[in-house]
Amino acid sequence: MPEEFEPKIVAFFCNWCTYLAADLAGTSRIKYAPNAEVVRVMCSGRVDVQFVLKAFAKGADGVLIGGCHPGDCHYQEGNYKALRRYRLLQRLLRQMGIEEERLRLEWISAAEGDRVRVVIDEMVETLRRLGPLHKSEALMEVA
Amino acid sequence: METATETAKRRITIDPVTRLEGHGKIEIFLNDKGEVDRAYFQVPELRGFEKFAQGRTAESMPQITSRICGVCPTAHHMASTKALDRLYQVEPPPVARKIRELVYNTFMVEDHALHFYFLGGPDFVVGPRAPAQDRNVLGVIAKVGVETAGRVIAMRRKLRELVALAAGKAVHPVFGLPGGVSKPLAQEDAAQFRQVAAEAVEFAQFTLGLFQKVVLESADYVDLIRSDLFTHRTYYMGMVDEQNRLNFYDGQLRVVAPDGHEWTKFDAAAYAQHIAERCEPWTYMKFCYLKGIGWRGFADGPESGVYCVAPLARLNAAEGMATPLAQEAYLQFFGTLGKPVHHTLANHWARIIELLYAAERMQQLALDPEITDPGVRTLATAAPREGIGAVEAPRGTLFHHYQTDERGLITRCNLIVATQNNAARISLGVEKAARGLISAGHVDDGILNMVEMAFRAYDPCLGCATHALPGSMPLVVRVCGPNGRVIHTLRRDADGKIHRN
Amino acid sequence: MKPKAAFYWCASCGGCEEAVLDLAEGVLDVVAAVDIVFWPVALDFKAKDVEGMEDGAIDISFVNGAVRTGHQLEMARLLRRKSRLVVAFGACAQLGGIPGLANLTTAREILCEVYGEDGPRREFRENGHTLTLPELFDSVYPLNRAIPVDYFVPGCPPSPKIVADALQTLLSGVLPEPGTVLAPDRAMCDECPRRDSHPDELQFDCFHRVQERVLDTGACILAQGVPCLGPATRAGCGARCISGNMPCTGCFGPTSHVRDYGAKALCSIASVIGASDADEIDRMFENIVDPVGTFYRYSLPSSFLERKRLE
Amino acid sequence: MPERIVRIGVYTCHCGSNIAATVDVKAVAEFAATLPNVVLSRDYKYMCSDPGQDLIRQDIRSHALNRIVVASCSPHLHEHTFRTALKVGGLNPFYFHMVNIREQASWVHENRVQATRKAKDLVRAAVRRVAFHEPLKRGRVAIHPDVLVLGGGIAGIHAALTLANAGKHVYLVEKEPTIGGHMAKFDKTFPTLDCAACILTPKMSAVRSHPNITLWTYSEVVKVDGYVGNYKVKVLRHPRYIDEDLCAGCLDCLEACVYKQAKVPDAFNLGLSKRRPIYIPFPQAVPQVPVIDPETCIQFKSGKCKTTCVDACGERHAINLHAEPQAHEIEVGTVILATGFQTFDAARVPYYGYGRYGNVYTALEVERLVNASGPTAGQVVMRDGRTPQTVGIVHCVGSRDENTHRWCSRVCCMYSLKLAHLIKEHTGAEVFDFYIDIRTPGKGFEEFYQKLLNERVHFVRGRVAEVTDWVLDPSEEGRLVIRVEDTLAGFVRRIPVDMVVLATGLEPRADAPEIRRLFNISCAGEGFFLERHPKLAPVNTFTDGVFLAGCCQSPKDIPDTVAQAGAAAAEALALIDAGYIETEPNTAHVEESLCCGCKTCMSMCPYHAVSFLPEIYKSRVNEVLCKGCGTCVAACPSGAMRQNLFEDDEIFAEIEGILTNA
Repeated sequence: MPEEFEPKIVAFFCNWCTYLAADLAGTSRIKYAPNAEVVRVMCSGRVDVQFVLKAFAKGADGVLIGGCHPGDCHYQEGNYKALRRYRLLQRLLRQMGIEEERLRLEWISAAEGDRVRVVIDEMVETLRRLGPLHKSEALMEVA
Repeated sequence: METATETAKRRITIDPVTRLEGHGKIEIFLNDKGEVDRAYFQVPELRGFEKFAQGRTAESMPQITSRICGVCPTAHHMASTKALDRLYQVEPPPVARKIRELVYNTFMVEDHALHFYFLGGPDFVVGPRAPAQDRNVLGVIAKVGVETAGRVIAMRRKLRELVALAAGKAVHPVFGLPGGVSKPLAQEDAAQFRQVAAEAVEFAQFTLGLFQKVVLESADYVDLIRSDLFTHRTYYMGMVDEQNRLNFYDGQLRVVAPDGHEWTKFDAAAYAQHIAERCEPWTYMKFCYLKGIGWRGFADGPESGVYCVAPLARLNAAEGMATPLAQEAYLQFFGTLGKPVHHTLANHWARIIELLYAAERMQQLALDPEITDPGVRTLATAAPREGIGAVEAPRGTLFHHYQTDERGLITRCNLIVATQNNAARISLGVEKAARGLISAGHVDDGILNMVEMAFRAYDPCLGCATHALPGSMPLVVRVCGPNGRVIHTLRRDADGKIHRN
Repeated sequence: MKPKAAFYWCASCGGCEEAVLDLAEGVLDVVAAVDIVFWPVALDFKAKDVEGMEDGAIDISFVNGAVRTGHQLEMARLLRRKSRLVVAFGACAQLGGIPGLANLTTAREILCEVYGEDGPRREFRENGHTLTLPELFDSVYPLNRAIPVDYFVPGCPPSPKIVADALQTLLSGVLPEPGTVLAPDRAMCDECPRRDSHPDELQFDCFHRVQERVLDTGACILAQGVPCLGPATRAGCGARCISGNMPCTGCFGPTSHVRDYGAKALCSIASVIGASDADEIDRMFENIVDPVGTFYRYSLPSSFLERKRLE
Repeated sequence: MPERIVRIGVYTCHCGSNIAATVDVKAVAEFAATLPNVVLSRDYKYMCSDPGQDLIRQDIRSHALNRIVVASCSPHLHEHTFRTALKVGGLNPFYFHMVNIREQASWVHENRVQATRKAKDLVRAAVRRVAFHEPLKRGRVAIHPDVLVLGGGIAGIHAALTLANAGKHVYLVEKEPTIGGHMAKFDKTFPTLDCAACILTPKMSAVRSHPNITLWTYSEVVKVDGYVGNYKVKVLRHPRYIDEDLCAGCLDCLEACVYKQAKVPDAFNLGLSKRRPIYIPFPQAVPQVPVIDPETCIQFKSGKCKTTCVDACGERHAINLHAEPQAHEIEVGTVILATGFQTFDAARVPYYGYGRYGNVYTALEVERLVNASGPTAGQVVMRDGRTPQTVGIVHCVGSRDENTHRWCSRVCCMYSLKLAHLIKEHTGAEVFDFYIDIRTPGKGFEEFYQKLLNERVHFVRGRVAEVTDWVLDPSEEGRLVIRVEDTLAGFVRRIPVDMVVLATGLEPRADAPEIRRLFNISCAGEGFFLERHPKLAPVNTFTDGVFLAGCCQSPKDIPDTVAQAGAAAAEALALIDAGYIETEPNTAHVEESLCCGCKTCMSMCPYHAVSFLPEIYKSRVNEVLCKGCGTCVAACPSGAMRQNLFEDDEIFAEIEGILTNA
């Protein structure tokens, strides 16, 4: 039953912007959905496409990548690398039957605590609508 | 849950585990009197290339479809590449056509040679009545001598090295592109082709000589070839050039009737108007027949659309060979057996004649001064839509048919592989052999071997597997009593030993 | 006493056997070195005999081809029980191979495509005769998803040198770490004859499809703007496709440090384009029209996602 | 080499009730105890407290722990604290991972069950991750002793002098032709009413004469490379066309200018006076060197000037009309940003009539009017030449306002009171202060307010609705009417005045985003530079070696600014005197056996930290240049590139941990 479905989101936040924004959301006591759990990386440029697919394969219903705004990357252009991978990955996901709303790349600066709430709440809503992403059941237990 | 009637039946399963679309299987059902009621030739596996080709890029098809068969990948690669020429409406430069045909004939020499020595060979060279455990490549070596065996192996190695040289890899080549090939042939490579081609011609002549010595000079063999058990009067199809001479790489497809007269001749692009495919609910193999005649079940004769491809069919469908030595052999072949030849086992002889042709053709092309021209590509400019390509694979005519969207992504893919053309004839051949050899439920080694020979003469690509050493197709016959319980199993396995239990 | 060896194939094309035959003169040595107790072509009736063997009676089993039918699954399990070592031989057994692209569809879709609505049936009865066809799984699986695998021999097919080295290693008695892929643990560029033409600054404003270009026969293919997966692909093939003047398509699979070949290859290729705005970027990727077929040509079943999502 | 047997200790913090209120800390701790490799799991009120850290130190010894997970607050707050605890406990500090269950759980979620579930997931992820951690060593980077101070206001001046007096060499770079900043414009300072010039100008000339200070006015930083301890900064010096070293400051050239009357609006006086094309911002300017403004100088515009200035300068030859901009590359170890603020543009609130009515002034303009050295020599005369009889001061213009800036600018109340006093003093006018709240939190502030009350300044509580010249009553004729709801009296009043003073607030400078990018720091929401921690690191930024002083960080008055400048200088000194800084070991490195030399990594690195070694055909990372973003690691197609603290194994383990029962 959809109302009982709690989407699970794995969020990769860059250390300098989005992770700080999440900290700010915390110190500002902004309330948002508890469905997203954060993996901290130094830069969105560290997010390997493998991480995203691993998350989907292990049962994440959505994956969120948070980086600094264009031009604001703490490492100058890591966020652009993230954007490039994201665009190509989206096309691969389409072929694999995974809706593009399940993967989001968001620019959230250290100042945008509330943006963290908006994005995560939105995403949770969308995922509730899309329902769970169950990947194909394992063929067999390995002996 | 078996029905009462079925439990009364007896079943024989001949299960040569084979390839291409998986493992071929022969089911023979006996009636209560132990006579053959019905024999089925089953292909129980399917890999769905036609489906997952959809969405792939057209240019990747020559490499993807070659994975249908690792024994004749070059055939698929080439048919696919020719389909791409048409898809992009681009004419390869002459040198590119020559390089393709050169590589293709090199591959034909290798494949035919291997078949004769490692697969067909044992039956004839060693002898059909020789003890089963000798009927394998080791037996061949014993008969023809170790250095000949060494020569066969070395020959194969050199030929495959040549393919790799020009096409990147021997198994699953990569050089085919719409409008040509990926790279020109270097001077030193051409020299190597010329040298090996000369050896190949010599080798082919030697093989033909060997065949004449051990087979044609033995009355038993000729009788065997002529025996009605292995004779089916069907239509024959093969690719021919402008003078109706046999060609593997390119040309029109010529179909001759059981009486040997040309029944029709068409461009590969028109295959769909002439060839129909039908599926039977009990096998994954689709059976081809001539649309113009129609399907009359698993039967031969001019009324039945069943037709045949591969060496014998190609010779029947052609009016001659494009190379001198092969032409001689061609004349001798029909001189001996009359034209057309309906004896399935004559395939072995026909194959060696083709072997000789391929070697000669290889030499012709290798000597062509133009073969090293650098201009091996015509770049496509037209938008892709639809393309059909065909070649003569070792085991018969092979069609690749693609449709794409404007970005060149495959939207529809239809493949007719050599053995599908033969499937109907193989089935009826198997059934005929079974009826002729099994009576009162009596089954013995002979039957196994005969059925095996009927089957293997086509070198069905399902039999590709048996190209592997030691090169003898194992068979099993399971005779089942009431309740389908196995009374006794009789089998001849890879090492040629007979087991009875 | 010679080690007992078994050969078996699941869903494969026969190219792996050809690869063994391509040892040419070497083949006879192999046949001489081992005692072949189980020959794949004989599988159906000999399966019974294999069952009769003691567990672990076979020293080493070479299995090529992916697992796609219940029958192949049984055989794989049987061989696992009876063998001390199981070697996944070739790309299909290791990664799923090109037939693994079938994981973009389902058994049903395949049957409909090939035969229309009423195609072959699992069980068919005709005047009292019953014929059965084995089940086709919806997905193709690499061997190690069916059974634990001790070693892997990569390649489609494995190159003769890789085969020779692998056999030598395995028969030598000094065994490598379980799970080892028996090929150099480096990317293909390492043995690429064109590696010196590889530029320091990789940066593209678009990619070309191989049929749109006449490729220079001496220069790095990736540098010519055609996606070549050499940098992501394990070495050992001898850069065969490159010498054919065609890009590497990744049949040797990833190195030991990469878990999902296609994901990593995509990640790497996507990193080296120039644009920074989304539309620009999309334009640059226009020519990568089939990402799955490009990056997962041989490895879809062994990827994290394994197959297209089943609705 | 990581230890064979992994023995993990997990510590879950209550943070008083900050975490415990929403997360069932006990449950989390009990859950952690059940996880693989966990030999000890505790919960404690304040893990960051000394007894909390002591727990870890003790347990490491008594339970032979070799991995530590602390579930508490953000690693940005206490990662360093706990790593140090490990170190003291005799364990490599990087055998540690921190779980953020406060900022990312207890503070942002309400549902206790879900918050607790999330906390457990995060702890599971950390436990899996930490098992892969390897012992790492921090690198050391030497600190170049020179310091760059950007901005020559009171903050920059004070910081520069403090450092220079401590014997460090300082480059003080100022955009304007003179240092002094906003303070130089003021007449008196609140609440003591001592003269701004008297306290500022001595410091200004001290800067000028200090041997350890290189003063570059009329200059800008255009490029910053490098990293803490080793910044390479490119400074562009605009030509003032008068050589600072040759000029004696006699100012003869000003007199000699062909412009007999000054015609150009004087920026320093906010356009309340005029200057010549060759000018000096104000008499006490430092350096005492005129500037030629090419925009207005005839010679520059037409080339047809007699250049009498040059003649006037005579053999000093200080004037060089062909001077070019000069670029200087300097190396510094630390940077102090003291770029200040700008005042709110009153024209943005048209209903207060600024720009429309000549007698509406901004506070800063009035600062100049009341200033003895100002355009009117301290006479408060309005644009129409009259002296005001009644003056209305409007507080919170561009502060505490949803439509402009929401923040309180902190200084407006006090400077409004100061101006009220000064205006009264200079004119005896009747003064009205229109305020929302009077904020006087500072030493002597409230007393000053009382003093003003006694001086009979009228305080009207209410946000002014508009300033208009629309006359409803003869008494309003020719005056400006201030409409305001007097929230104490409880009705709307119309108060006619001669002069209106708008107490404009403080806002980030327009070029703040540029500066932020140059120095790779962040801005807070309102646009002021973001400090590393509002309480524990108020002058630090997230970029090591870059410090903040003054109003570029947030509005503040002079005492606070000077205090912060001192603090920033002290932070810089601490680094310099230590001689080195320890760097995070989260750099990338190449596993050479795997590297095939495809060079993908090289095009990834903006810092050129990756070089290629042709002889071995492998890439190599310069760990000093590497800033540890990990972009090359993700891009490396063969997995040969790796990153300390962010290894694939560690991140995959974390992902699996999060999703284990998903």
